[in-house]
Amino acid sequence: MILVNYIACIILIVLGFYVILTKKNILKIIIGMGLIDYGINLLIISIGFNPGGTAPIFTFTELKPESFFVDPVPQALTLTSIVIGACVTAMALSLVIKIKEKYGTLDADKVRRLNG
Amino acid sequence: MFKKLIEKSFEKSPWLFHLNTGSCNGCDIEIVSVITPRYDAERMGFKLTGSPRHADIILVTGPITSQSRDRLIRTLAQVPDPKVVVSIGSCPRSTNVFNGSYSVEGPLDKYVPIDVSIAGCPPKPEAIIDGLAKAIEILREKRRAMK
Amino acid sequence: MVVLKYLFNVLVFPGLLFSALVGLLLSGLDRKVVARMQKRIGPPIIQPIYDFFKLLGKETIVPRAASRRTFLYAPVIGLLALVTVTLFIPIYKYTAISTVADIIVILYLLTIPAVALIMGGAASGSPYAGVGISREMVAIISYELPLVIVLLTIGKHVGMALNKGVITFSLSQIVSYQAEFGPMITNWRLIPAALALLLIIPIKVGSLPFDIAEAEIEICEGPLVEYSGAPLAIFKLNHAIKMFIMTSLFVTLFLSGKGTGILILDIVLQVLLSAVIVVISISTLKAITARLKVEQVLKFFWTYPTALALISLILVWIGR
Amino acid sequence: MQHFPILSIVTLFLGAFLTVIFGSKNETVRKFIALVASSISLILVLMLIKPVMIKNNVIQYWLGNWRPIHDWAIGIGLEVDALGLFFGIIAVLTIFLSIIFSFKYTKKDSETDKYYVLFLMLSGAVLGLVFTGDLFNMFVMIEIMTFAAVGLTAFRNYQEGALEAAFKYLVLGSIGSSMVLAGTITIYSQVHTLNMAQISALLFNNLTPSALFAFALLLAGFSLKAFVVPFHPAAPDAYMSAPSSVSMAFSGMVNKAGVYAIIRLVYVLFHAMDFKSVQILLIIIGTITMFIGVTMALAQNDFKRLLAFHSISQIGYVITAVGVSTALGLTAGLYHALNHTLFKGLLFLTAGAIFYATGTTDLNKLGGLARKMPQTAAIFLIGAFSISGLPPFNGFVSKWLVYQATFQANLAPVTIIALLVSVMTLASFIKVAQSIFFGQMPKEFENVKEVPLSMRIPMWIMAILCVITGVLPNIVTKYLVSPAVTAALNIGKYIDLMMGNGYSEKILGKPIEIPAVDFTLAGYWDPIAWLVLFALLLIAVTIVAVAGGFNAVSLPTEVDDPKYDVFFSGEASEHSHVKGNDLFWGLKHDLRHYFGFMHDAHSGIINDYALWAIFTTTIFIVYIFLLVP
Repeated sequence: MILVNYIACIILIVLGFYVILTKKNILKIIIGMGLIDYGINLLIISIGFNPGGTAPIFTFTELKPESFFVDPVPQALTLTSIVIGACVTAMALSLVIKIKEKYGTLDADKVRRLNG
Repeated sequence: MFKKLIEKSFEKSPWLFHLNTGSCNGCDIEIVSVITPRYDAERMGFKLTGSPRHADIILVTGPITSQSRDRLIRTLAQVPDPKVVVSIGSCPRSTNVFNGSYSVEGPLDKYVPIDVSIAGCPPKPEAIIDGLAKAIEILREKRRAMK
Repeated sequence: MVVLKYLFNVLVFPGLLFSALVGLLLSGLDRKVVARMQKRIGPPIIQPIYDFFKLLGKETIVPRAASRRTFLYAPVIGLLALVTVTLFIPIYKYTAISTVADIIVILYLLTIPAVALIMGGAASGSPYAGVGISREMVAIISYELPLVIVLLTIGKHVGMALNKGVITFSLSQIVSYQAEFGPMITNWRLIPAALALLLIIPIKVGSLPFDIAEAEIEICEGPLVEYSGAPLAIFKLNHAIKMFIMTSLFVTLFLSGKGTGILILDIVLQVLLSAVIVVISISTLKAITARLKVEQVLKFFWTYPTALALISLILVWIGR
Repeated sequence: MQHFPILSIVTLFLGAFLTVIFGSKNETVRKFIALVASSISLILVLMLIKPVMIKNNVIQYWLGNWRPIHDWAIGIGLEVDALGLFFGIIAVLTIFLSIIFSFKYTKKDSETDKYYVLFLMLSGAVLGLVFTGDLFNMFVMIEIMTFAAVGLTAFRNYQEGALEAAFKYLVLGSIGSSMVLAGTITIYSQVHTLNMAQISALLFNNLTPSALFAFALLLAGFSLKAFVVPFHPAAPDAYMSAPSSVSMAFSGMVNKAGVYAIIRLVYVLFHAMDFKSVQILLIIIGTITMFIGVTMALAQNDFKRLLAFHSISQIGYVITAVGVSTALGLTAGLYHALNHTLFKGLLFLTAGAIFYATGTTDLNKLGGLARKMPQTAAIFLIGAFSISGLPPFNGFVSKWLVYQATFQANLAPVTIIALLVSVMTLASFIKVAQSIFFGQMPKEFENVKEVPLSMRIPMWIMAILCVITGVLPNIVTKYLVSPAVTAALNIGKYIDLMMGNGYSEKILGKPIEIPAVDFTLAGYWDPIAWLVLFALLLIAVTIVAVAGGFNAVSLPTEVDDPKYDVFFSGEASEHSHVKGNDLFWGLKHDLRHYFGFMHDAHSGIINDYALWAIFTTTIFIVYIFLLVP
């Protein structure tokens, strides 16, 4: 069952790379970056999965020896990763607005004054 | 401490700079022939240099045409002391056959005092070498006067 | 006491006085041999000494567009580096200063005079000097590749023999190797390297076929166009000392050996052999060929001498 | 002493937040906060030298006091060993000098409080990355670093191409960070811990395929942060459009952080240096980076873009030296990293000074500034001579160690390419010297003045440091470089701290001893004798000058006398300055196909750059899967 998650992650990441490589519109490139981030977040979550475990939220009274949890560490990592993904997208969008203002186009082939 | 040696070396290694002010190239070929194996001025230390800054003796050929007049003055000013001006051929002496032409600005001594003037149109290489020998004497005098 | 020895070394024996004198004599010999090849009598052997002192007596003009300090100090820095290099080159068994790593130090110290010439030319602010600089730099890039390969080959060859395969960079070890096994030139593997070095000497010294930087007629002596008087004299002296250094380096790398044991005879032998190398590599090439174009120099040096040097590197590598 | 690492990081971040609160209104408060924050962290890190470098124990600090429970690390730990501290010192030094330089440098810019916030965030992130002992914490610090760097690149958005450079940096940076994240997570799935010491202990010679996959991803991600060649196109754009004090920090800290991460990954985490194939991989990458970096630099027309390509090629030197995994190789690599920060920072500051004084860094517009800005010209010459490795300066020693290391490891072609690259570096800096400082001055720069003192102080400090590290190689190596090399090569102490004493003894065996870099090894006759020699010769030449009847040097008088004009074969000397792309015609003509291809390869399109990045990552993965086990 967990295998489905891994396959979904791989598809998301490969799709993200495909979008970054081929799409000429820089907005779509940002979406591609977002796709890669979500793929990896899904990967992090599915790594920490113990079959049959419950959510790792408990108070000290409920902590019994036989209670069996999903690994909490990757979930903490995912939180940071989602936050970082959101900020990267926000920054990228602000840059795209300024690029549209200055270059007048969103086509990656035209936004190439620095080359050589 | 090298004073005597420096003075002697002025006599032994005069460097030439050839300045063509519109000559018919008769004298220029003669100057070059002075450095060929037959007359070999290099055995006395003569050497043609590329820049006036390196030169001691300036060989001026040709009647001073209007185009080359201020270039002549500027280049002569850029030669470091002690320097000797040698005019080759009769054009710099008296603008030769080109006298009275609209574009000729008269003999060389209107612009700069000539130290040695070698006559002939063109002068024979032996005459040029003899003139250069006298130029070396003047160069040595100027060097002694300069110190 | 040690300072006195250094003082003597720096100022007199392998340093300033000796190398300047021998360098000037060698360039005088070079001009004489070229003249003789052109059936001319040619200037006396001590002509460069006269040139040097005459230039000392001339007035030094600093052009308005020049940045003064660099313009005046550039020749002196070049001279300093050159004299330092002379201390490292062993004359048969005697070396003023021998460290573990002579070859690469020499390689780098020999770039300083070229950089000093470039800095001097740049500081003079003349467009001729600008073009001269760009040609000088192209020349440096072109001869650095084969020179490095030759030096590494010799280091590897001696290293394999003496200290168990690890490369040696020290010239004194190379001389002691040749004292044991005879001059390096006799070893067939290293003959291509010797040929390559023979081709590199003229461009390193800046003599005719490759003197694209100081072309008298095309760009009026390149970087030296604005120099006159004492700085020009020091640059001409650098030129002469470089000729002595390169030839004596060739002699040390390929022709040295046990030597006669007495220092004076060793020195005479070294100078004579250097004179022979000057005649072979610099004078004949100067008398036969005309000046190359700029891109031909790079194309020439990155093909023939590099190929020769690589051949001997590969031979040495698979040699043992 | 236990708390110094975390304090130095926190002061920088605190400085950033305080600037936002107090600094937005007036200038002096903002500068004061920035200065205080950077000097505190400087002092704290320098005080760490004695315990870590000399007595070489490793400082450990658990954030939030989450101590490991029955020796399984759960909290985030900072582990400062000699290697981390070495790069920490480099970073802190660059931060301090860059902030002093930026006081006057950003006077003409608006919104400078945003500048100081971003810069302090960048410096805090780099310090955090260098001191952290936790892999995921390293990812977060890399992310903050990239974030601040993108913000700073786009700081002067009116400049040509700044926004475009920032966007490309962001896209490539986020691809790199995702790879690092994926790598971290794959390791976590393998060993279920994030503490680097524990990972290296558990991963010791049981490298499963997923660990190898993680190794490839991490290597690709970190080399993207270090701007190694296949990943490098974002760097020149970013360095060019960022303000010079920031691009000095970029080339001093940011790509050094990437190099630190690679060294930590390859030497400490995966002990990958025992595999010959990983060494060859690093050496190949390093050599390609070296060569392409310098050949691209030769063809540039902008001073800062030229410097950016040089940073890439010098990082190639460092990576090649690190790839030669002998003790001498690593010493050469680390020493060159230190020297690179010094002379590259110096050169970027001179670029900033020129931009401040003339408003442009285009090689085809400048000329003859040495007379108007003598100190900047002198500083530039020191930087140029040290980067091209001329003896008395620091470039010579470290490049010389690189040649010796590579050639003793039987890598003759690498040494030959390295020496050729060194000559080409000299060529490009001669080109810059001729087109900016010497030659004739265009009319519009008549009233150019020297930069103010507060900009010249950091430049002079760096120039003096350049000379010191060049003339005293044995002291620098004994106190700074050798402890870092010991920390990288024998990592027993780093693991013991976490896994209890004696643990590493069982698995790693005896530590490797490090050769002391003395003078003969550093290719030097001892430097004091150099100075004596140069002094003697100077005296000798002056004696000859005075006694030899030299006549006085005739200097140009004010009157318009043609005697002092430049010789134009008689013409009146009009302005004709040989500059920028007029130079090296011969070289460019011979290699025109290569230069043409390189120019088109850097097409400026973000998709191509991303294609290179992903393509090289796949090559890394395939290479490591095929060759390493």
